[in-house]
Amino acid sequence: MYLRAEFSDVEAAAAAVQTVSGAGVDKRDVEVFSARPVVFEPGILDRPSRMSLLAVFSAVVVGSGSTALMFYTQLDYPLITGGMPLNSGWATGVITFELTMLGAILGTVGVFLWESGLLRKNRSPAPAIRDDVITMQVRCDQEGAERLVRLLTDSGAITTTRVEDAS
Amino acid sequence: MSEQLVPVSEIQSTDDNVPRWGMAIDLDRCTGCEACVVACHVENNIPVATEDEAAMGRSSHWIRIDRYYEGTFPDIKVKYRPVLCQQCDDAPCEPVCPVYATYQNAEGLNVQVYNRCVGTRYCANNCPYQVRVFNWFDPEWPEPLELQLNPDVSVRPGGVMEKCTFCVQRIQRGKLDAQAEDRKVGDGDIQPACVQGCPAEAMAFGDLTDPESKVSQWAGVGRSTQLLGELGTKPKVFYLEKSD
Amino acid sequence: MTTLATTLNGPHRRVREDVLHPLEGLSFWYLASAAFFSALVVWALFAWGCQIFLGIGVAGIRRPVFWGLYIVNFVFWIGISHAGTLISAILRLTDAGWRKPVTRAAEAITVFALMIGGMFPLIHLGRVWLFYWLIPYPNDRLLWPNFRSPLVWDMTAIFTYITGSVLYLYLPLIPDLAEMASRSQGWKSRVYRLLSIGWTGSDRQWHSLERAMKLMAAMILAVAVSVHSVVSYDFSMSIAPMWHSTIFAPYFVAGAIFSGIAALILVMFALRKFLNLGRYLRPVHFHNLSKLLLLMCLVWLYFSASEHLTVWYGNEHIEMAVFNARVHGEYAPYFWLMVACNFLIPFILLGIRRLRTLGTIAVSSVAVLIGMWLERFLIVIPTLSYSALPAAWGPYEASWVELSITAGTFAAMALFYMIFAKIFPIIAIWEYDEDVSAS
Amino acid sequence: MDRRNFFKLVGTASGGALTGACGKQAQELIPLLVPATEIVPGAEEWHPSVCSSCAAGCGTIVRVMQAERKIEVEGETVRQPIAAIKKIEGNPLDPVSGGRLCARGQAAVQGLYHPDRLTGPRRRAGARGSGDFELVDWETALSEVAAVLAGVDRRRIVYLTSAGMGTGSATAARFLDSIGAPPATTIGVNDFTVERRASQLAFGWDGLPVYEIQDATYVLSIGADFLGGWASPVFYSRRFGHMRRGRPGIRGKLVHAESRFSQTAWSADRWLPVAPGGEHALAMAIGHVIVSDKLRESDQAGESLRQAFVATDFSAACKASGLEEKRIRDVARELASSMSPLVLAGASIVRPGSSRAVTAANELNLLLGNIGAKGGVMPPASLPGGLTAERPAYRPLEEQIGKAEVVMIDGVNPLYAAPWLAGSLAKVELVISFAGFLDDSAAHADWILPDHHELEASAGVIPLMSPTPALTGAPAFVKPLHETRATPDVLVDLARRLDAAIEPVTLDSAYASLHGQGTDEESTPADFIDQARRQGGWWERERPADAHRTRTEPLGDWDPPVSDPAYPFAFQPYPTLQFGFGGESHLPWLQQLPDPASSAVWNLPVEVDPATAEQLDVRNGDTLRVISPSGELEAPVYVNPAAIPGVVSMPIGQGHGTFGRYASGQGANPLSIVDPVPEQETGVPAFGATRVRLEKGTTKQRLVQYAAVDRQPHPHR
Repeated sequence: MYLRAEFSDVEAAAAAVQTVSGAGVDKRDVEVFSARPVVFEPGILDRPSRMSLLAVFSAVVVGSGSTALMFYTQLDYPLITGGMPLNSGWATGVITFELTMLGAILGTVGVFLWESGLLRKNRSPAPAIRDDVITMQVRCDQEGAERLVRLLTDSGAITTTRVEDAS
Repeated sequence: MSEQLVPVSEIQSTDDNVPRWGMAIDLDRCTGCEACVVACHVENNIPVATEDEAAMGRSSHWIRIDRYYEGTFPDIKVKYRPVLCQQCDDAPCEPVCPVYATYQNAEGLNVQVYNRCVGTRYCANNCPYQVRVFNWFDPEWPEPLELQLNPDVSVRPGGVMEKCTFCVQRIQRGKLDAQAEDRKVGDGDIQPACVQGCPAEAMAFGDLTDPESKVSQWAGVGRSTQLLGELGTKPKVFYLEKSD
Repeated sequence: MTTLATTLNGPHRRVREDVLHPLEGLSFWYLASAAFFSALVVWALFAWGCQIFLGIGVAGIRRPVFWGLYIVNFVFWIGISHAGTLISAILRLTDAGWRKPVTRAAEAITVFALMIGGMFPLIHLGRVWLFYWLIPYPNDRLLWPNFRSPLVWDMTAIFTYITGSVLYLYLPLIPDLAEMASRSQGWKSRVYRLLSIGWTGSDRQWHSLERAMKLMAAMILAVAVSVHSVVSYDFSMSIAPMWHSTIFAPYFVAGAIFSGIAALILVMFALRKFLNLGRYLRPVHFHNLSKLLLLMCLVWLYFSASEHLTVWYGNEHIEMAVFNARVHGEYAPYFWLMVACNFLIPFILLGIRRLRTLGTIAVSSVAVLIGMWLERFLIVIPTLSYSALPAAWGPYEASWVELSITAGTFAAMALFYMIFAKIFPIIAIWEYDEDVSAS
Repeated sequence: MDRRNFFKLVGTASGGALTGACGKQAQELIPLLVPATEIVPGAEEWHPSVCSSCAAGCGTIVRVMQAERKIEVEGETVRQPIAAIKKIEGNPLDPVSGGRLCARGQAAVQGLYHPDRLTGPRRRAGARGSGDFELVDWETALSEVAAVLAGVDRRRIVYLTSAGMGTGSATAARFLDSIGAPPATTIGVNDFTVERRASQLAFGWDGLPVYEIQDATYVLSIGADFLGGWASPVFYSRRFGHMRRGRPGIRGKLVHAESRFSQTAWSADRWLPVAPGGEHALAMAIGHVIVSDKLRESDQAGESLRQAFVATDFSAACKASGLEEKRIRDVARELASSMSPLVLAGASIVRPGSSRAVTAANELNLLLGNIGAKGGVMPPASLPGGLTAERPAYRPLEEQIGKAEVVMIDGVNPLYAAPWLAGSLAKVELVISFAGFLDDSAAHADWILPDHHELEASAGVIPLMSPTPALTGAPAFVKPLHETRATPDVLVDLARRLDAAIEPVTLDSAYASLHGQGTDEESTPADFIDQARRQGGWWERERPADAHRTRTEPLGDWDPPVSDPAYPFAFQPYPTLQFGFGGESHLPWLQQLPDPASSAVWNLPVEVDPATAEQLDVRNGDTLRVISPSGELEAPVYVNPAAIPGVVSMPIGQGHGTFGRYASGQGANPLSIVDPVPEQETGVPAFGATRVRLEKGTTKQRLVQYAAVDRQPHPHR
């Protein structure tokens, strides 16, 4: 089951996050919903990401893959043009570069879709988007709920509601 | 001088049985009579450009006579030279084609594969000699003119680039004849239509790798030059300049 | 301490009203102009049809000018496409706050300009029905494209660029789509919901979105620069006089940004006027952009001058033929008009502070667009018509087909933009929110 | 000859095909009982033939292959395999062409498959010249024509023909003789009457001299554009090539004197821009220098001749020739001091004094003593046997046609090449044309009995000039495409209907008449004929001995330079290398061939010098009106940097009223504004003597130039 608490301002939400995590709730069970990006101080609710790394990886894969294709095809069907060597970085470097960038872009977008959870199947229930409040959602079990509600209200939640699992 | 004129190429075949076709044109013999131009049209099924087309600069000639007046009357001279595809070793037209419609074959011919061409016309832009001819429309031959068409040469559809082939069909024929009589192709056995027809016998065609061939002999003399040779295209057509 | 309650009746609600208002209803004038532009586009398509069925010869291209208006337009539109991505990417990276109302408008320009520009290489083909022979895939011809050809470089570059910029436009659109979904009913809501791929506004999503956008901005920047360099390679890789030049790549990129900014400014004027977004597209935006425009104007002058000076001083007869055709010869009127449009007008109107008003900014933007189109024209045509052998020189004259298609593409641009602005909020609401709440 | 061509000719032996498909020597030998015309070869065949595009008579070989022809068979089109002609090349065995061929010869095949050929005999339906005819069958045509001929006074039949000589002209001669009509006559244009007369006067030769330029070291050519539109371009181009670079270490020099920057002029090492009509004076001046400066010893020139040259007023001559004295002296010295000098004389553009001019120029060779010498002048090689006798010659035409009842037009187009005949021709009761196309003259005929195309007919041709006696033969080897008939056959038929039976002069009979005449080894008549058919002609090895006799009667003086304030410009129409005198204008290949001087296609311009153009304020492509006392025309102008100031030239070839879809209504005919004063010695119309004035034109004329318009070099500014 989940607990939802609505806060009217960022600071309150931040405080709540800290108290809750202080109370031993795993930060991965905490989610904050808002109509626009909510900026917490670093360390309050960080979300680790491998986006850059994976982007570079995908860039290397696609780039070298395309280069390999060019190399193979030009050897496979060797036609001399303009007295150029069959394979030369000068003649095909541009394509290598472009496809490396393409790899990077696709990688980034892919990772974005994954890390943002937009692609995941088992997703926790989400409140409707409201631009007047910040909603915080904590997953917990029945017995811990009472204590968490108290903590949240203390840290300035306007309202708190319980949400049962869909299951 | 002559060293620079002998066509050297990275792609020069190691197998010395493979010829490298070249041409030499003696401008001192040439009278600019344009017999070569018509001979080429007859041989290669080149469509006739109507007056309107010609007015748009769409005459199709695989070989043409460039002429420049020099000086003023009465001491005026005219420089003229037959210009056809120079069959460059390092042809600028080849690498720019995205679909390999034009490339250099083993015998040094700058081949144009009509069926592959999609008509980007990049090759024509990049040919400093402007010898590439584009088919702006599908060609037409009012009946019964089509009876004359040479069955050895394909008729090109619209939207396709074409150019002088050194009469590759005649080269092929020459090689097959030689093969059938199992002998080597002799110098002069193969003559493109323009060379064959030239009344002043101003054109020589043959194998540049054979130092004894007429074309090599001609290409070697002091008067021999290459058109726009400074561009480094390594043409295989040599011009023997006029001189008295 | 900023509570949402305090800002609730503040700018946030207003931005929603202002930005979302234009999306409702279809005015007479909207429909009328849409019809007009569509008519032009249809006519252009008809012209293209003629060209396909009757033969490429119905266009004005001829020996020796084998490339004509099609390639001119191609380069021009690809140039325009640099408006968006490049601008918004630069601003995003430099985190210029004032960019926020501008970015989406700019990125939309990029996508449409690319779609249009990308068509021209096809329109220009002699046998367009075989265009797919340029695409590398295992085929029954047992032949792969010639990767040494700048045209294939071009194809990959543009493909990368259009993929990148579509995504770059789409990602920041997602939150707004979600919001649209929650604000609209019925099928509209469903469509928006679908497009918003289940955006819930969780902090995870916000984090990765921000991160992705930062990365994308950097990449798009690199791609954009490379794309226009590659376009310039189409010319500079060939040995034609005044094409075979090392300056072309940066020259083209600069020119592209130049024309891109001008296009952006004009689009913003249009939005400001027709969607009355005056409150968001404020004079400060125009002034900032106009300063950029002025800068690029000087950069353009610098490149252009070096190009011509080099040729003139070298006095190499083959190149001088082209030079003289441009500067003294039959193309001189275009040349000097270009100089006026690309340098004199913007430099005077924007350089002198007292003269720099919204009006003059608009005027100089129009001038720059005209000037840059002429520049492309002057790069493509004279070189071809004055090739190396004087005996092969020849003039060029565009036919009705080329002109119709050219006109059609401008109409298409307007049409696409109208439709886009009718379906999506032209200002990124959430970014604007962020901006406001930050202040 | 190279082995490829050798194989070709073996291939044509006795109608068999030896050169096989794909290089495999298919050895099938087609039996002789199958006439060649019935064979549709799968693989290519090469048949010997002869080119009739001009009088030169180049021997050719013709490539025949299978093609499919679409024909209507009760309503539906079926594809019929026929033997089609693909290409014409020179016959390597032929002494004239030597395996080469000019632009016109190459293009001839297009005439065979021309879409506008006449497909059968026609009777005039509308008014004359309306070009409105009805198709009739041969029987009606011949019977009706015969009926008319039966009724007329045979002495009032005029038979107009070309300078071409051979079995055709011989048969025509027999026909005319048999029905009691006067012999055929040429139209006075493009028939080399002037050159023949000059050869007569200078050397006492009957026929055109043969100039051995290939062995000469210095050639001065006066008046003849022998590399362009004159007599035998292929023959002389070959010799020119050899003269220039054919001999190791020796390069022959060519100096060309003509009133136009012609093909020959631009190939020459030096061009002497002689004033129109100044050729005679030039020849005299040069002769004067040679004789009076004793530059060359020669026993061939008689004393009277030497005196004539000495007596010439040098400076006056130079003045009349329009050249500086120094130039002339230099040329005379170089000429006389060269090892084997030669003067080649002719009149591409006929003027009143042309015969004398050519005579004087020819006689320079006597001063140089090169008659019969290596690299000198050779006598005409006249054919043994009867054929040469019936050469068509020119007889003054106006009055002939004026009182003629019937005019037969065979192989010429007088209404184009001699438009001044139109008036008198219009009065003739019956005009019969044998033209294969509806050309200007055929349009004015009452009957058109279309001849075969040259490639469909069997004919023997005597070359206009050849190093040795020659009869070049073309057996028929393809089926006629249309319902046409060979004119000789038609004439024989007509003769029969007029109860004057004649035997046609066939190729074989012509060959037979030559058997044993030459110096070739003994062979049976059958072998002799077969050999001749196989190689494409009979060519004597020995060249005729030179038996020249010099002139005794004095030669008239040169014409004084004319000047006419009303008509300030000299107007010279000239034959072009692509159209000759307009005979090939109907071939698209030649229409689209850039004109050598102006690079114009599909139309031909008036050529004026830059200064004149400046005066008239006209540029390339502007229209110019050319007005002569006897007419005017409008044509686009080409500012020719090499044009002689005050001389307006115009190529002949355009301006056909009707001549197939490609030539009809294209451009203007320069001959149409000519008033033909008779040439003094021969009476042929001197079409080069007209004077004109120029105005800016009013109509819009189109000048399409293939090459870029000549531009000035670029200034560094």
